[in-house]
Amino acid sequence: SNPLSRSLTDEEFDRYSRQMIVPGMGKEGQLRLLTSRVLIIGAGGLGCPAAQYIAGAGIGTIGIVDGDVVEPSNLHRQVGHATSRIGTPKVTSLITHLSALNPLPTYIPHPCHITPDNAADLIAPYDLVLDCTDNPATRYLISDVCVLLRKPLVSAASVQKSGQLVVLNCPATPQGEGLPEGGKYNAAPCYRCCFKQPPPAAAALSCGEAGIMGPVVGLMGVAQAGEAVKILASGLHAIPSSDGATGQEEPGRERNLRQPTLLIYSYDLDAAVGPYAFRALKMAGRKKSCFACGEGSRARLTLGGIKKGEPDYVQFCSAPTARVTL
Amino acid sequence: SNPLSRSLTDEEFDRYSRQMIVPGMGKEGQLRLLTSRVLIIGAGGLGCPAAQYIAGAGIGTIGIVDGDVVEPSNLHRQVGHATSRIGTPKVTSLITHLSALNPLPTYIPHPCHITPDNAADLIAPYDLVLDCTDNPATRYLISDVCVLLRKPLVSAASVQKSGQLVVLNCPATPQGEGLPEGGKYNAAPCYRCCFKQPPPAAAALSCGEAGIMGPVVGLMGVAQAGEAVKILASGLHAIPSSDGATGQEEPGRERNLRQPTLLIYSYDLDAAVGPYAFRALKMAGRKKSCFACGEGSRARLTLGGIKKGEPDYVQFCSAPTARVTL
Amino acid sequence: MSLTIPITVDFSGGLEMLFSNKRRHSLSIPALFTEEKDGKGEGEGEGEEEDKGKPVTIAFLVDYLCKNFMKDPRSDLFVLDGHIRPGILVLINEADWELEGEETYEIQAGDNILFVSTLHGG
Amino acid sequence: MSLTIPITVDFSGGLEMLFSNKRRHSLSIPALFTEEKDGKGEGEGEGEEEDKGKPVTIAFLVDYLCKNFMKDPRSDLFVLDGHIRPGILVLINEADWELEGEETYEIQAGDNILFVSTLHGG
Ligand SMILES: [Zn+2]
Ligand SMILES: [Zn+2]
Repeated sequence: SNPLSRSLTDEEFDRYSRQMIVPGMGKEGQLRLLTSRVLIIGAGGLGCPAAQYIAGAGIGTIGIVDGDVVEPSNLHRQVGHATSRIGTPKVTSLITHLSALNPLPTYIPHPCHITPDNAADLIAPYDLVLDCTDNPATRYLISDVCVLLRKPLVSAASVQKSGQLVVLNCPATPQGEGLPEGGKYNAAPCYRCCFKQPPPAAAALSCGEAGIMGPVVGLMGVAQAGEAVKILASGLHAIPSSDGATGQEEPGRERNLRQPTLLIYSYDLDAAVGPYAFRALKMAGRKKSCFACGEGSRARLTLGGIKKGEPDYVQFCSAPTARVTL
Repeated sequence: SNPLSRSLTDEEFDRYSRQMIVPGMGKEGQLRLLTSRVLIIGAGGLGCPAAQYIAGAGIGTIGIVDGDVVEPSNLHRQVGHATSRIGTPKVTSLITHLSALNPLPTYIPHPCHITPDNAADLIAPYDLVLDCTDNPATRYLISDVCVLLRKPLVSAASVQKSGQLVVLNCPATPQGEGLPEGGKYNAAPCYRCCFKQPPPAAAALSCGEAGIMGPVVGLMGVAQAGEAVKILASGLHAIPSSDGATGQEEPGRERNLRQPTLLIYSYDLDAAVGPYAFRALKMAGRKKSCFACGEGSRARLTLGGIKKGEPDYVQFCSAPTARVTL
Repeated sequence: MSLTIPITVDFSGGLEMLFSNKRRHSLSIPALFTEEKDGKGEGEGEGEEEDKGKPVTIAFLVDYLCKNFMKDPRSDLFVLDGHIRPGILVLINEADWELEGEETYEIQAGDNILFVSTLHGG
Repeated sequence: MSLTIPITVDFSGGLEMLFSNKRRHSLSIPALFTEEKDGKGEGEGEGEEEDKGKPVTIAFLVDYLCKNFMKDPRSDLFVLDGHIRPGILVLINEADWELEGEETYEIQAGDNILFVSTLHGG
């Protein structure tokens, strides 16, 4: 039977009623969330707040990937952990918190780092991926696998007093298809379409080295959950099909997902929130020249190749600064 | 001795190092947070995420006011509570969560509703107030008392798919002073300066009646914590004095707090984040005509008067819709 | 053909539900108001405008929106006694209308007028 | 006096630290470039421009910013081998520069050019 036509239990109704009465959600939106599977990669400053709202909203299956353990320096921003859980795996620590908030979803711990070897197996069972990781190599890997497995990707990042967020690969058109014609973008971009090359290693600041304000990364994480919830509740990730079977009207009142918005947040310690704190930047769509999803990409990027070490993500992201002018 | 010249303990250093290395924070910013006292009024959809980041950042004393108990319908968005704490006071439930995250701050439970009778006593011991409440009458009361006690106020609100945030009364010029001259605004506005009149009762939607998306109210709560942290860490609330004793250069790279920005967030279920999701609106400064802080306000608004029921906040906010055209 | 000016009108904080659930409306509104006689083509002298009507103000726009775009019977959620109801902020080009003269502000081509219902939930 | 055009240049994602820790710079840049002879006053015909220089492009602006506004010795965090370094997005009036012709885009008066360092932390 259609999982979207079942009744809600009393417990579900009690818990989700305040979001079900929001115009546009309804029982149908709630049932879509209850039958969705989301993978959160990274249980840190982005992953903790994102997971709280993903779990609160009632997403049915929530996988969490992280290979680290909780450290004292995490706790000013990683609000799903606790002092008593210092030294324990972040994945189990976060699931402890989420289960206490909402015991109804199925939580799947993946207490490991995502690698070229395990990425496809980790991502395949899910409907949507949140990239909450902390380094360029992993971000390119996740995007490539999401392109190949056709998963929408909500990507965010944050360092010091800045944050960024973009919804990628949504809807997830097959690799190499939907390339732009006559200036018209026919498919949504992937991470590589927007961010063709990583920064030189010396310019890629991590939160550990460069620091991070808790509310900045927290805001980006909550915003990620917000984008994931609307995609899943409204079916924005559904690919319109010509036979109408999975078909939904192409959404996008303000901005077509085929040319998404990059949201940037700038937090000034020396001024209150002002006119340029949030900016919305128009990105292009899928690019013909994209290594992962562009012309000829099927020949150079495959799941088998990634497993065998092609491309080499670490090398791609470790280009030194060409010259130092100091 | 000057509390801003002490050393940090090893435990504090371990916990706060990642935010202390952010440019502009440093040890001085951290010590300012450690010696600050923040009152969070409302332990619901705004108060929970705000409190997580206020506590994580190491604010020294954190008071929480709420007279309600945890209910199942809170838990999709009130991420500082837990299913096992349904039926217990929200204040103690939230402090349980915060203490587990960071045991170092002093948490002060105020398990009551804020009323004209207790408002001044509740607010007086704190340096800054977060309005995380859910009804117009309480919002006007809190603002009036903050004007009289000269406390900066970070106010946010959220219903359904919309959120709003504004920093008020910062710096907190005495009532009736700093009125505009020749088109120039000399003092920051209060809540009444920005929102002169409440909506008719029928138009004031509550989250219970109208619904609320968790990530929307969550994002506003985190943003509130962000504004509070920057005000306290950078001393944006310090009033420049002519003798230079408390003096700091007037801050505000982009926007002077004397004419603050109202941030509005619009969340569309049927579109990804777009160019108008966040808007920053220029508000005016303190108004001559303001009931609470304008010309002649000292005669009509006093702490003693509020205690005695003047003005009547409930009546002020219960004007019926004048005519119904249905 | 009347002289019109192009503006955008935005609704936020729930008000969009009263206007076809659409947050942004790109409109051409009359450049002048009062008696609706034949308008003038572009390029005519300004000296004649006083005879033909007054520049349109926010007050006019509010009435115009109610008559032409309000798709909801609950007009009292937008207008009370001929004025914007209490609890709605009006922003002219992203600035509080109090900075611009409130209801008497004369609308210019290209203006963005935003109506926001103030929120109180949490 | 050379002909100049007013633009705003913004830095974000940490790049502002290389430019006096200032996020927004309101600049007047030369309207034309190549050999720096005497400029022309306003109002001269367009036909002569080819002789006097070419319209300024993003490539010119990047060089100009490095020479005039870079207060930090780490210029390689902004420019590598004469081009914007990998990992920096360039936005022309809030749109990805790829939509506008990248380095060859001819800057117009009033343009806003935003340089954003892409972030990878979390
Ligand atoms: Zn691509
Ligand atoms: Zn006031």
